[in-house]
Amino acid sequence: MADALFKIEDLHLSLPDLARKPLFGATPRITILKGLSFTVPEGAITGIVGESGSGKTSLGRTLIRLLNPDAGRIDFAGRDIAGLDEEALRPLRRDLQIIFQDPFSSLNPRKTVGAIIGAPLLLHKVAASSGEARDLALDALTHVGLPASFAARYPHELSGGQRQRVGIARAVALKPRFILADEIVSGLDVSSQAQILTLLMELRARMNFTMAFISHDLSVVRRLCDRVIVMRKGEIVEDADTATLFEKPQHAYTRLLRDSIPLPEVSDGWLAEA
Amino acid sequence: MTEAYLDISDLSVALQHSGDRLLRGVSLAVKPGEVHALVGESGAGKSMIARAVFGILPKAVTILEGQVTIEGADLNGMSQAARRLFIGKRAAFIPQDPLTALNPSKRIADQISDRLIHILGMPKAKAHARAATLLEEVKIADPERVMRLYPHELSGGMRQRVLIAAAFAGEPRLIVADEPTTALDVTVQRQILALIAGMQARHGTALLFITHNLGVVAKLCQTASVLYAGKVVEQTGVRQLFADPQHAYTRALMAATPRYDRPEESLKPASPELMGELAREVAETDTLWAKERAHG
Amino acid sequence: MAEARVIRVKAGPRLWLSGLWLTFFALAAIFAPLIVPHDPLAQDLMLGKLPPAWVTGHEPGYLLGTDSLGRDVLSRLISAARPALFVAIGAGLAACLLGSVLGLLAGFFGGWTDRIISRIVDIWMAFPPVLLSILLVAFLNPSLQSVIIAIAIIDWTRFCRVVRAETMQQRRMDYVESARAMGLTSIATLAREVLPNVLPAIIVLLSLEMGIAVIVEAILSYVNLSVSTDQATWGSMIAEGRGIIYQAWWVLVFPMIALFLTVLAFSQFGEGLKERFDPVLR
Amino acid sequence: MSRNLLIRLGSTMVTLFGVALIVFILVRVVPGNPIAMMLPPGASDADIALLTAHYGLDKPIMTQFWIWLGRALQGDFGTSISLRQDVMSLIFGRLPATLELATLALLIAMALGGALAITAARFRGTAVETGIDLANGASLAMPDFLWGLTFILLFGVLIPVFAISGRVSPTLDLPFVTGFYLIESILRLRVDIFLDLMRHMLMPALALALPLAAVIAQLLKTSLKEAMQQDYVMLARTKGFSETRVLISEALRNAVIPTLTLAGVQFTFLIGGTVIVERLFSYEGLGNMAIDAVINRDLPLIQGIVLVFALIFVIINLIVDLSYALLNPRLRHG
Repeated sequence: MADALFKIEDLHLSLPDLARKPLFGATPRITILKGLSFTVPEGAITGIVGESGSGKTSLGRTLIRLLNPDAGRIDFAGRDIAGLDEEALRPLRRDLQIIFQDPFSSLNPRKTVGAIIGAPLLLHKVAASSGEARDLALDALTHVGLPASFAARYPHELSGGQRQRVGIARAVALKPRFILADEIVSGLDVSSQAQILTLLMELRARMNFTMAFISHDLSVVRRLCDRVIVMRKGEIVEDADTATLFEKPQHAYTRLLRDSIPLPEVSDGWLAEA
Repeated sequence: MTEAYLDISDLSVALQHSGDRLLRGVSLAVKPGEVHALVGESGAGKSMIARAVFGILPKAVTILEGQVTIEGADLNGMSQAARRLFIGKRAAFIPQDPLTALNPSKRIADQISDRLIHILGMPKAKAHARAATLLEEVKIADPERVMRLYPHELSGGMRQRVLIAAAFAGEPRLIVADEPTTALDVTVQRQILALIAGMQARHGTALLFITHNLGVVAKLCQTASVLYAGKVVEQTGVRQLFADPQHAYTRALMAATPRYDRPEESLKPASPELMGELAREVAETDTLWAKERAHG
Repeated sequence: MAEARVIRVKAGPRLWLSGLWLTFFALAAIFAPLIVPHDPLAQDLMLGKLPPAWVTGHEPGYLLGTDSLGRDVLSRLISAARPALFVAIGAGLAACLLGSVLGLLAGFFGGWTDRIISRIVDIWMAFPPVLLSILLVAFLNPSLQSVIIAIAIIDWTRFCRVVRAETMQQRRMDYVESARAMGLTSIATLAREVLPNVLPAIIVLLSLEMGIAVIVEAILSYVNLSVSTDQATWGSMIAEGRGIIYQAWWVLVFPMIALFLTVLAFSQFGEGLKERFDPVLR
Repeated sequence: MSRNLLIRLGSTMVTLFGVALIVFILVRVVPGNPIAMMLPPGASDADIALLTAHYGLDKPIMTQFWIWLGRALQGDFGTSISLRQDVMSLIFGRLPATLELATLALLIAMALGGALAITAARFRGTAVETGIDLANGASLAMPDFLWGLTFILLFGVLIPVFAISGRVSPTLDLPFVTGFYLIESILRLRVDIFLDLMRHMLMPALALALPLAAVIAQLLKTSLKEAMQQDYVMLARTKGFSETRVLISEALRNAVIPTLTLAGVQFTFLIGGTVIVERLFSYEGLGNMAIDAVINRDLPLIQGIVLVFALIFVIINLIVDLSYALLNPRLRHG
């Protein structure tokens, strides 16, 4: 078993319930993660699946410390980053990259594609000069299958699938150790989804970064991921390698999730058993 | 061959200012009690067909040619108001996103009974009673309480059930459902699909089911039309479609669809050659169509 | 898409027409002493209330006629552009700077910063703007500087409200989250990522505010609280014209037209600039 | 609902206290000794000291504030320096005139703005909408000050239909008990007085109303057009409802909510606008008196008027917030 890039122990997270915010005093909080423990093997793609409200997105955001956990250890490459403040986290940010779900909101509308990919390269000193940053950005564009001429374009001039590729280029250009993909194909139609996932698999083979792939679509996870974590209402229901989880699911909820997927072949009983 | 309840023949629709065709001679028919799938990816024009049936095309889009008939009556011949009233009495629509398809400042009861009262002329008390029975039929607990609630007080799944109840409220002979379960979790989707199938069978309604999910087509529908760039590229029975798909696009769509039982064969992106072939086919239909209109 | 294109075509003339008037207004303000046909303050009771050139009984050389003290209306109109421009730029920029910075901070950081700034804005807006400006100017003894200070002190809330709302909206977008994930500090995120998206709204508002500043200056000089009497202003001309409305309507009408065109130009110029240069709209 | 109400009331009190404090300090700290202005030029220092003590202006500022606040809460705002009358009675004498003018202006603005927005939304994409947009664009640049002057010119001088100064013809004897002439003339069915009042009030009311009407028209039209693109409107069309019915019964209700909050802010400018518009039309309202108070540096009167204006502003904000909660079911169960 490859050694773990992430070792998570008893992770707790709660967020303020803004709906019931009083004028003064503390805002009541909702518990989101209820003591999770698991590992993310280095070099593998780990799927995190669950329905809406299962806490999978919050878990992803906590892994790369966009959210502060209430308790528990987040051991990243041998170092506990659960309690680090922004200052201490900054040097690690290069190795903790994220690709967002909504391609329309994750790219700054008033920046060119070249600037969106190039700026982080300068920030983390991957590129020494803006000229070098521009060249690296152009390379990144070609890696994700976009023509170099897109560097001068603005996000609103691109399609959903093309924007998602820019999001991927921004992340992989930094050659990070870990990338979080948060429902990155949920907004795309079938053919763009197939192209983006194939691209992701090629990039992972060439650059072997570790990835956590958050999704509500088990069929996609089955094709893409080496391991799968099934979540429900803030708890881990099952954590196994992908083949075992689909062929011999231990937990009833995993079975329910799998069997709820309509396979593209004609059969009579599926609707009746709903 | 029993008479088709909804019959669209050779429908072409285009953007007014550029003349680009969004629908290219679409023909399809749905018989009473039949569930017909309209399959295609976003941008293929699926929703445009639904809007054409109800006569609510956006202002910037015009009908170039083609007929839409319901119950044998040609809708193009009617005035916009008469057409809306005619359809309002016979057909219903189930929208995609339950979070935006209910009026946020109206109670659930009003949103189910409004068609009964104002279009079908049913007295208010009877309409509200009918609304309550419908909520039971869509398996919503405590219908009396739910009737007085506002949409933001219900879950996504419950709101979709309310929309289904509103659709079946006027005993429609035809229902057009536009991706009614795409916005729902997969476990809730299965219950909603079963609910729609059950009510459709019980009421013998003709159902035009719009989706991009081939699994839903296989489990729910009897016949299917595959749409690419506004053109029906394949139209057949569902068993036939999955057993022996004829058109290259249908095969490409099946290859791209993820499957957990055969992962290695799924998620195959379409090859550039295929994309070029499809583009040529669309261009040919347009030049052919332009030539015919020049002589016609 | 069709609708957007129609508006953009219309935006063209909106930008350069308003731009033309504003350049004309600015040139008048800068070169007033050189281009005025007569000394705007020279009185000549013999030439009192002369009508404009196209009305019978006019006097050649006094294109727009004279006021009750025989002063040339056109010359006063042109020389009044200077205080108006001074106030528009001074008060506009001051209010814009103060209000936008506080709006950005309140909108981006939220929490107590937002509550305090919003409370201050609420209290500030409880004062009727015109009354407060009259109060401030009267007590800061009337001068152009006190007019500028008064308008800036009052109108910064307009910027603060709009910028705060715009910033909060941008704050929710994923690209801000992405900047944080990239390791940018909060201030750097606000300055480099959020500000470019809020700037278009600020520019439109700044241009609008310059127009409002000109109006408030006119109102102040109408109640003779603005600059001293030895400087012609549109407001004082209007006040004088109001008094002799039956005998010399032109003394009132021409400064009104000048005021309206300037305010209209300012309100359209910002909009036109945004449509022309905002990459998202182009 | 009650929780929201408590929060709103709490913040209203804070706002009022803040206004009172600022007005008090502002007027005190500003240069120019009001007392000196009141006495004849030759007055001796002793007289000035005497009068200062009488008005309590010699005590430290904060103590003066608490004394003043204590008295203000019982409605005693002191006596006006320039008019030598009790400030409260002066204000209440003039307040009805301003309230009637502002309310009339508000009704005109809402009716006009609403009608324009609904017409423009109903005929969106056509010449009708572009026409309304152009008219709106121009009128947004016309402040109440310029509208007033334009009306004076048009309907006062060129076509003398309306009166260009005062609130009612001095020749009429008014059998009214309260200061609310307009309302009393309606209640007492005195059509002659009502028409005379309107002849005086319509132009200033229009001058105040048009800028607000333009804002309402623009905001309501934009949110109406947005509402018309929502799924629930499309669903209503498929149910057979006509375009106009869909606009009124489905879209309008949800379009009014966002417009209300934005228009609420603009409405306070209407109240502020009465100051200059009353001056233009020599209309005997609170705004007109405020300008004289400032020019005469009449501190107690200024404080009283500004506080009353602030009170009106705060009450309006409360009404806007409450109606916002009533209209928007999401907040009703807050």
